Amino acid sequence: MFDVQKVREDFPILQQEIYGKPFVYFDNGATTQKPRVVLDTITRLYEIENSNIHRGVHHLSTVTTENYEEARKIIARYFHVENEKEIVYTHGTTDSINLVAFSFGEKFIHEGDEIILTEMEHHANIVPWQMLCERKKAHIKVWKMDDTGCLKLDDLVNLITEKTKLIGVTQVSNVLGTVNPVKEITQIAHKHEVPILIDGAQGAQHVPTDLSGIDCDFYAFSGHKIYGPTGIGVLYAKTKWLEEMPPYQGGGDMILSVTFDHTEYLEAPFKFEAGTTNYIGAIGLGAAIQYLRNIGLKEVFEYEDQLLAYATEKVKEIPGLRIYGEAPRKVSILSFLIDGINAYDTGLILDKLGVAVRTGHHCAQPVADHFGIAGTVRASFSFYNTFEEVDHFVAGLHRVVEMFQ
Amino acid sequence: MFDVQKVREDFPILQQEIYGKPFVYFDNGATTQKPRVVLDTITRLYEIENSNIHRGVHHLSTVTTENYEEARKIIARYFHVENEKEIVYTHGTTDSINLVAFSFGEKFIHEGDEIILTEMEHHANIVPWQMLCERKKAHIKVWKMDDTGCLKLDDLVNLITEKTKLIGVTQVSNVLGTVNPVKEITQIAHKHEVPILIDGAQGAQHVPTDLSGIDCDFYAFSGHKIYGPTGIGVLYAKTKWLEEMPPYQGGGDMILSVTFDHTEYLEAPFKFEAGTTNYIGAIGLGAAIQYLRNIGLKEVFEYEDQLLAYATEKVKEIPGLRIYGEAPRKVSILSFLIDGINAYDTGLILDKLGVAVRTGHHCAQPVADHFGIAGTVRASFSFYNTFEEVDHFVAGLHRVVEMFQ
Amino acid sequence: MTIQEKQDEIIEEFSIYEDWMDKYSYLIELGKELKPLNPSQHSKENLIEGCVSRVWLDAEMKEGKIFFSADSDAIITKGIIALLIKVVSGHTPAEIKDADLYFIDKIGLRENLSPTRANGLLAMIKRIRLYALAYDAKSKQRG
Amino acid sequence: MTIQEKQDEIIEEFSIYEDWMDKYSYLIELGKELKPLNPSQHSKENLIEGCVSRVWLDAEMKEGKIFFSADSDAIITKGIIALLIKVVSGHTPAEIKDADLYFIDKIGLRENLSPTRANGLLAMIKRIRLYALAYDAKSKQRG
Ligand SMILES: Cc1ncc(COP(=O)(O)O)c(C=O)c1O
Ligand SMILES: Cc1ncc(COP(=O)(O)O)c(C=O)c1O
Repeated sequence: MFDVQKVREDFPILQQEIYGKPFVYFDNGATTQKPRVVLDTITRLYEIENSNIHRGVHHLSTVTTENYEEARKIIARYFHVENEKEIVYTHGTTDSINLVAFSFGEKFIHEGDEIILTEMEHHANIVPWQMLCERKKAHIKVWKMDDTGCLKLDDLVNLITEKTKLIGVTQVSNVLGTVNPVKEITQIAHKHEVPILIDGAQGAQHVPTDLSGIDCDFYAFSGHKIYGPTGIGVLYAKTKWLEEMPPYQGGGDMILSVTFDHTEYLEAPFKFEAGTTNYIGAIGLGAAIQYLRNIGLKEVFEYEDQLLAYATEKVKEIPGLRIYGEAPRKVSILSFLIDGINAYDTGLILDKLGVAVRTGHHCAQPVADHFGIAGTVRASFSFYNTFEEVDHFVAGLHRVVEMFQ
Repeated sequence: MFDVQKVREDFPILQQEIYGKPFVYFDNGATTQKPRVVLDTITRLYEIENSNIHRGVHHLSTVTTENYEEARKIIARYFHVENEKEIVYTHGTTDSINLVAFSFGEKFIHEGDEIILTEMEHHANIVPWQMLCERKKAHIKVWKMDDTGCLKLDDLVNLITEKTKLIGVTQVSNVLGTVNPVKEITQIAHKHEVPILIDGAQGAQHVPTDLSGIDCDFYAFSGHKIYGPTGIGVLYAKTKWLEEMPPYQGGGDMILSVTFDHTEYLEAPFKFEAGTTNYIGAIGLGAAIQYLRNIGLKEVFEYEDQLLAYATEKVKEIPGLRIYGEAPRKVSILSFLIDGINAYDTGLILDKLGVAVRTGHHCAQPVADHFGIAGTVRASFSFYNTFEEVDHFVAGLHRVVEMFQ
Repeated sequence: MTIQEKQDEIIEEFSIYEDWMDKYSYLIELGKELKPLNPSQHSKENLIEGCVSRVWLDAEMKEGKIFFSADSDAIITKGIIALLIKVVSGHTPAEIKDADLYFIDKIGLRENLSPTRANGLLAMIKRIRLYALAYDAKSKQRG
Repeated sequence: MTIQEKQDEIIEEFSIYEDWMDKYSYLIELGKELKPLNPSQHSKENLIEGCVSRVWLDAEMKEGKIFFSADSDAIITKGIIALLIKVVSGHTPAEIKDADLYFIDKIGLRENLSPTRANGLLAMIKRIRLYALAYDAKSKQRG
């Protein structure tokens, strides 16, 4: 059985009051809190083992490098990736996608080519492609969603042409919570011989993700959203792409030899890890993922589903509240607006009641545009949240309604 | 008076034994150790305050954002930069230079243009320019150094042509320790209306750096080399460049509005800080720099000079030892080889004696090529090192000589 | 009343609210009462784009004094705006441009001015000062 | 002796060294004694580029057995190489390709095999296995 009270003890930040009220953290979509084991790992590294990785002849350098590579294996295993060389450390989802947009784009995208993106992408999976398209005179085609926040596979088939060079799809919408059928989408993409990039920023921590089963070409996620440190992220990419793509950044530790005339690069993943990486962050991320496995993925994900179902039921009590995102399969993200009450106002009052939510367009403006709104209030839950916290939040919403009427 | 024993208490990692020998950390050029206040800051942030920055309506988001912006001011002040909006957070020196190579390069470098780099650059200030030059069909011209590891200003004047679009110079050579006269070099560059980028990775932590006095266009450094966390770095750039340069990465938090047709960017520095930045790292870096100021920059730098002078004197006792880098102005970096003994072998034995040094080309292969060697042994000192440690290291070198003869 | 006196009055007013909720209820009242802009004033030029809430600000010069009117799509922001306008409206450019607007901090709303909030308030204060500077320069030119 | 027996012998040999320095002195001896390659063997094909030290490896097939010769520019690496060659040389491709080279770990030199060391040793072991695989395939083809 999943014991939330026990789990909460692992998260020091949750045991506090904000404005004298118990702190309720429902902004997990923006970033997650860190279990003590991650903090302890970081502290231990800095207090005992810190040393720059790779090429060191000395003891600590070897120890740190081994921890760094071990973390890569932990990450690979979590995502069912057999060859850990397909795990490239980056600084986050945004960095991962920019890497692909540049390195894949430089080599494979040409004038007149098309890239298909869904209407529910986060800006991180839009803007890099816009920048690339501008450089290369290529185009973005938008795969629209319906008003429940779902994509139709048939629509994708109709969008793919001979010029389609890449499909970008978010695994989970950060506004609507929709879980997209990435495996089926990948099959369609591959039937048309188009590679696919999946933005896993909101998926990695909430749904079981078997990358070898999905068979996608690229997968990006952020450490800080999966209970790890800031400044670290991952790009998974198939070996064939890593081999063919030119490097993204140049610098130390990614080269075999440098003269001013000619430079030879190391093999992947190192070719894409220029300079001193965030090696402490990487090892911390490994610890976070190990923690998640230890408490049990199935238990965690099921519990989060229950939280969402409960919260969804409860907020429906609020007069005039509309939920955005009604897909049959969702993760624990709940976006809504209360009739006549601005999202920012709602968020401000909830904050004063100790409840942290996010308001606005959540860096996915096309989603807001789809619904003709400026943004939403978003409560996003994690396994360390409780049903009582949901009650507290719903009571807060009642209070909001009172105050503004 | 500078009290090294007191200072050492701030660095937990130094109080340990390696292979039963007191740990002597002379690999500061690769990365520096962190004072307890930095670890405490990171722990406090994660335990009490962690929340994603910018745009949050809730309390912790505001607190974290304010800390993040406050750190920017601390950094600006350290480098005598008046407008903290000229401080862009990146992930390290390598990232900073790649940013400039891309964003400045995209706009201002064209076919046939020339970039001048010194022969003593780190790969981080070579490879990004090679990659750019390949894309743009531009060229790199090399500003050679002499055998003591010094640059001659006259040589630069002779290299500059009408096609010169940028000069890249390291503030301090990471192999030779040379402190370059960056202010004079900048004056020459500007006389010819050429912008200049200074790689401060080895300078920021060892020499007083007044960027408004130097008047350079770009300055890059890494947090982890100046007693801060990994995965954070800084690019200083003059406002005029930040305004004119296109963004480097696309994503959230750097945009004003996004539609699939058109995206508008925020102003600098945010335009260059796409996605969730390493905000914990940034605040940690602020704490590190504040720590350095608190113990006293003048004291620190003078003490490091004394360490270097002492070590230089002492290693000359070793028969057959040759020092690489004999510039009149050096920081506490000491590169050498012992006749007939391979650098790696030297490093291995020192390691077993508890002394951590680095061996190899130190990611600056052209420097090794200049001297016709494969690499050097490099001992690099920081203010928390002691004269006794230098003695221990020199005794180790004697031992090395014995073993290999 | 001077700008300072008006601020002190507001601080006095707010001192009776011990509870956040009361304070915010009052701000909501103020927000609701704020005289609406006429449609032409909801123009692009008057818009201050914040990320989470939007603010419109218009200014008019009458007999050497500036009169502001403003709006926002968020009511609490509107409440704060109402206070701001009350404080600065009807003063000369010279008075406004150098005014120290300390009351927001004193009544515990500082965080609403955090650059991080992107609610347009900070930008609005900047624009109020810009208006004052511009009118001040203009009047000096004439004079 | 089998590959296993040779390894056990080396482990036995090293067990007398308690001190790192003695162990390394012995490796240095072994390194110095390693038969030098002839100049033509110092070829680009035989070079295994490590970042901090370089290794050359050559192999020859004689009467169904592989004989290795090798060199490095770092003596301690050379000493380890001497041990490696002693263990695997003179065995059949089939024996070599599946051999578990546990002795390096057992004598406390594991860290020298860390991928992070970039001293060429790990790549050398890989290449030894590749030679064995290649010769094995060849002999099967013939047979
Ligand atoms: C002179 C110089 N430039 C650039 C770098 C690269 O720094 P980082 O690896 O932190 O990006 C280094 C670090 O080794 C350096 O010494
Ligand atoms: C779906 C999605 N993609 C990408 C991102 C960007 O992640 P990061 O800011 O960590 O780079 C986010 C985070 O907000 C997200 O929710």
